[in-house]
Amino acid sequence: MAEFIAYLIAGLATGAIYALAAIGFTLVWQTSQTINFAQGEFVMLPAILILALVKLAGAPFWLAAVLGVALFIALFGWGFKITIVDPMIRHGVLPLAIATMALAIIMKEGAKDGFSAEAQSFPSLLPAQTLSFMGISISLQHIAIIVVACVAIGGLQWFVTRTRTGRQMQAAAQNPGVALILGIPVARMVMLTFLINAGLAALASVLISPIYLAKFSNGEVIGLFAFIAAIVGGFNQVRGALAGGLIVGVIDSLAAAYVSTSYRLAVPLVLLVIIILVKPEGLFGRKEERRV
Amino acid sequence: MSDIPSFTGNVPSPARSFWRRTDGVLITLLVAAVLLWFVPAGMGRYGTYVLSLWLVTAIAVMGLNLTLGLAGLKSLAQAAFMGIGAYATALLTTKGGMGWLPAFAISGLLTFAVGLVLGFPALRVKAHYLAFVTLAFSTLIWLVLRNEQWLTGGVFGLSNIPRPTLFGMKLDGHLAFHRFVVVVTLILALALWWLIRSPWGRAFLALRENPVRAASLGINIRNYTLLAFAIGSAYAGFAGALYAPLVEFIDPSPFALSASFFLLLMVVAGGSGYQLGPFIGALLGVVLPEYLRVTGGLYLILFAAIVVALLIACPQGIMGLLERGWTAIRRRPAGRNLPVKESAL
Amino acid sequence: MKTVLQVEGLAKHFGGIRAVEDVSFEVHEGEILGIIGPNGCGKSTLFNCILGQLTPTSGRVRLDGQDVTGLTPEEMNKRGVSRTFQLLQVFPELSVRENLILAGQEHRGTMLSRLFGPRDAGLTAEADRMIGFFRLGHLADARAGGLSYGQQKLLDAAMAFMAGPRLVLLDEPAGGVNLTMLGDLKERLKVMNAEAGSTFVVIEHNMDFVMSLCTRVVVMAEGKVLAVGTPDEVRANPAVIEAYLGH
Amino acid sequence: MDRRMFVAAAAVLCLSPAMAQEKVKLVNVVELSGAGATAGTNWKNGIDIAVAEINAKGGILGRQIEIVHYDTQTNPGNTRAAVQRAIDEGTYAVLGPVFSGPIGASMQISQRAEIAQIVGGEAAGLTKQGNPYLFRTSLSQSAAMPKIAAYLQNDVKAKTVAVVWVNNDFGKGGRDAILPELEKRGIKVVADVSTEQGQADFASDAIKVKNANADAVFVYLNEEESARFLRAAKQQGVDKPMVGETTLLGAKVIELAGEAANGVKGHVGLSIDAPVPAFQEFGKKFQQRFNYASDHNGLKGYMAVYMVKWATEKQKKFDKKGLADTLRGARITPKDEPGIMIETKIEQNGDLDRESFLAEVVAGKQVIKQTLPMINP
Repeated sequence: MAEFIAYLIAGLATGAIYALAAIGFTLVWQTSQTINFAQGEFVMLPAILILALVKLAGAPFWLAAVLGVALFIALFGWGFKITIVDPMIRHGVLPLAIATMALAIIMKEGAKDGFSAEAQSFPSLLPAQTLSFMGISISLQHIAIIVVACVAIGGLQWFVTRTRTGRQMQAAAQNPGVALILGIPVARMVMLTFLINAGLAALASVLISPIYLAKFSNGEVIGLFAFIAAIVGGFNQVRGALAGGLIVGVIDSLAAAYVSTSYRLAVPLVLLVIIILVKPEGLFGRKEERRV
Repeated sequence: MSDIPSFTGNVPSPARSFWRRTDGVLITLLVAAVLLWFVPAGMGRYGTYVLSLWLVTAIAVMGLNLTLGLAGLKSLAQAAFMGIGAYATALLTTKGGMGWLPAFAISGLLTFAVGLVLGFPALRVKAHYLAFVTLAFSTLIWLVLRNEQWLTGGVFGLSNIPRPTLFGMKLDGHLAFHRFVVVVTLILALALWWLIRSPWGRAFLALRENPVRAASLGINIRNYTLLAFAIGSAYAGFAGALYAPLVEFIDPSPFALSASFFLLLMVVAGGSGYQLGPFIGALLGVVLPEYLRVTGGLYLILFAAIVVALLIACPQGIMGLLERGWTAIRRRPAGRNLPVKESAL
Repeated sequence: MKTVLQVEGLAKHFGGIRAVEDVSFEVHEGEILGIIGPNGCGKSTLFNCILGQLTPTSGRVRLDGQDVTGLTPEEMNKRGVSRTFQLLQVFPELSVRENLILAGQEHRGTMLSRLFGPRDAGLTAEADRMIGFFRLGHLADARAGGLSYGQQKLLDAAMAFMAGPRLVLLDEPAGGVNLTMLGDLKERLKVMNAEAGSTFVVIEHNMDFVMSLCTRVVVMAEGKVLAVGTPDEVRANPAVIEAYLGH
Repeated sequence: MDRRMFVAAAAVLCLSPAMAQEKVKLVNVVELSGAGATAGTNWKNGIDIAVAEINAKGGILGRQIEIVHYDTQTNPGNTRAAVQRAIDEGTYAVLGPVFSGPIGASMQISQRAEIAQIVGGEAAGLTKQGNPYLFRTSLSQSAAMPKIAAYLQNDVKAKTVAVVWVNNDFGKGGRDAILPELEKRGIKVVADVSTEQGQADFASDAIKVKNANADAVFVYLNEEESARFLRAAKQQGVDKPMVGETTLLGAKVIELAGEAANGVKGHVGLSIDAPVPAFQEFGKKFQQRFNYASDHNGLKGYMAVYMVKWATEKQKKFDKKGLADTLRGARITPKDEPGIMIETKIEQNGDLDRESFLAEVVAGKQVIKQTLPMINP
């Protein structure tokens, strides 16, 4: 039992990170039909930017963190939207999805050639301490990740459902045509989701890099899992992506424990296929009425 | 209303036959094959090898161009199918002691069959979900190739894959093997050319453009969807069956998910839906990196940036760009037999 | 008179919305049946249920007395029922002739003969006859997407006839077509009806078009059948006047 | 038409030999992107340092070295293309690659061309194929693993061991090499944990290892993954001795794992921390030039160039086949060639034999506890 709880908490911590990435993923999908194959790289890059500011510009860490995150949101929230999404969206979803694949390559190789091919340690705000009770060791960092991610997601959920701007954003996502008629600034709302996406990615990056180390190739796994989490949870719901992230994280952790470490990756993928075949709208997603 | 012709009456005016029309694609394929037969004569092993690798990759891209570009099915497993073909051929010709030709045929049949099975989700789920299913499939295949060492050699791969001997000819040398690749590529390209111009090709296109309307015209969506997917996969299998003896060594890495992404980039960069697009796409994906190899790691960024720029400027890829240019020169309407749809995933 | 199509108590609900409710009518061989009704009264949903694009919530559809409820669109088409859609549904990248060949090819030969046989599935002459009949002769090799709206509408209708169907369901064939073109279309439909003996069901908004083309009319309102009869009978029906013509 | 012109043009340009009369061309074919990018970049940087040094001192037999790096994307097909290209362009010897898969795909080509290929691979199988033109730059796993097994038995006194390995050719090769050695010594493997290359999250693996409750943990991962694993193990409260190879005890791991690296012990082949002044000096040069600490691949790349230099000066001419012949069975001492750094014996099959070390990490520093002699001195 103690063992199981240890796996569970480790899984929830990684799952929280996947959830942060998955939520941004579903947000931009909803508002602009962008399947962002560079989502993992979005989580990888902020930490690299911060370290680059520390190492190359000699900025103190806190300043670098603020600047790095701001720079990232500007470049990959606003910049991504206007330079890649806007010119391509009229060509349809596929060219855009492929452009994000290319973008992933550019980000990854850019981080490697522009900064370092080596993993870098990333300062943690919390000590790497372990709480121990009833024979279970719980990492403080893991708990912190779960708490921060849940607070951030809860805040987002509150923003979307309880504030005027949030509801406008939802309307813009669900039916841009009608939203426009109702006088909602749809373009601004869509941009807002891109900024939120970049913000969540930066948060995930700062949370996870102390444990994962900052490295150009970190995005591959995170991207894949964010993808699975978004589909498993449901493509059109914030809480779906949260649940999907946590479920996938826990399942991955338990798969490593009780299935086979060399086939560990297969378990979430099989889950993905089953969900798609049985409940394609995701565990928590809304069913979309079939149109003729 | 005397000017209304009778419906049942005969209306003469037999149209020009389809057969009489000159066909640019066919001519280009034949001329290119002849050139490629002779070009490498003075090129040395490396140049010849790159040309062969280009053609082999182009075969896999051709298959994906059929599934994606023509029938509109999004597959992220083309490299995995190539892996199945490559491993099947490698195992059959080394451990199985089989000749290359039967191994090639089996590789194609095997990938065709797997493609049929994997195509079923495509019927059940909405369009972009097929991409996710194939993404999962691709990674699962990679895991099997990596983990089942008793069969696939695992991370150490399979080495000493023999080059074929056909009709008593040993195709061991780089030039002989290259010419062999040229011939196989030509045969496969011609088969696809025929397929695309047959009623099947028209049905595939209808499937992509407007499946609802296609169904109302009696087009069997299920059969054509499965066939498009399976034939596309079989082409990946054929490519794999050539890749194994070309490199003489295989391990799981060239068949990973990122390689499937890369093949997809090539389809789009070359011009999705154009018959000659795959050759251009593979040229960009295989030959251009060789050319830029001196830039160290930077060429990947260059390649990706070219693709993004191309997609922004002309989502129909290089072929679309060429066609645009051609139209501008000739001032005649564009739109040949294999146009591109700008539609949702 | 022989009954070709029989619709019995057909209903289609979307969640709580009852788009079509208990609709019954018959289509007789050789007639042109019009279905009219205000926007959103469930006409297109009815078509989609008959032709298998949607599965009806309840009720039956019979073709020549055989139950065909829930068959797929392509199975219906194979049984000689073809249709047009409310919105344009030609294949813009194919030429006019290719569009027509596509519309007929699945009714000729086998899968294998469609792969290894002639490219036009032996349909070029047939397609050209159709092109001539709809007076699109000068456009045979043009891209369908480049045609004017009215011309595309004609092509759309022509495609429905390519397979030599016995029953054709036309969803608003006159929508957005200019007057000259409209006259053309009407005359051609009448000729086809008279010479080839095809049976038509036409959904239309344009009252004049329906009243002058159809032999019988079904009036729908709010998902239900309000009245059935000849154009004159329907015109005189007070319920119809109240619900539809009155506006 | 455009397409063919382009191919022809590309081909011609690619093939025009670099006819620099004075220079000797060396091509390095290595993983600069893809899964092997980190190892490959270290290897490349090590080579760059060696070439710069040699050129600054007048080159080899008076000829400057012209070094060219080709990326393989860690893909066997591309590696093969790059090696073929290197040979077509008249390279004097082929340096790299580092990963065993790409080596396996390309070694027949240099064999066919009778050109020496000096690689960074450690997998045991490479030198068992009877290729006389293949040379290693480090001990093979079949040489290193018996030393570790003996260490586990005699010094750590472990009866049970948990094995954590990375599922690539390096890790799998190491695992396959140590399991029989452990069995031979009566040590039981109670957990056999495979991890992914580039894996970031090691929490569940650490929990698994902890629950196995073995006397010791044998960790065979690449440097970064080692650091991540050590951190995760510390978080999960794993308190058993961690034993490993060069990739567990290196400066890079210590830097990344911080406190979690303390107490780690094992066998070290090439390490910038080893008590060999030349190694340490190389470490300083590397740090100075590239601003980070080299791993063992940096040392391997550096030595590869010096192996070429030594053999060329020995045969006193630039003969490609002769280079391989000279290297085969040679014994190179730092006295003859300071760049080789440590006495190195090259076996007939291309394997190396060298001294190596047993070390431990104490307070963030690698401390050498014992020097192990060559296997067949």
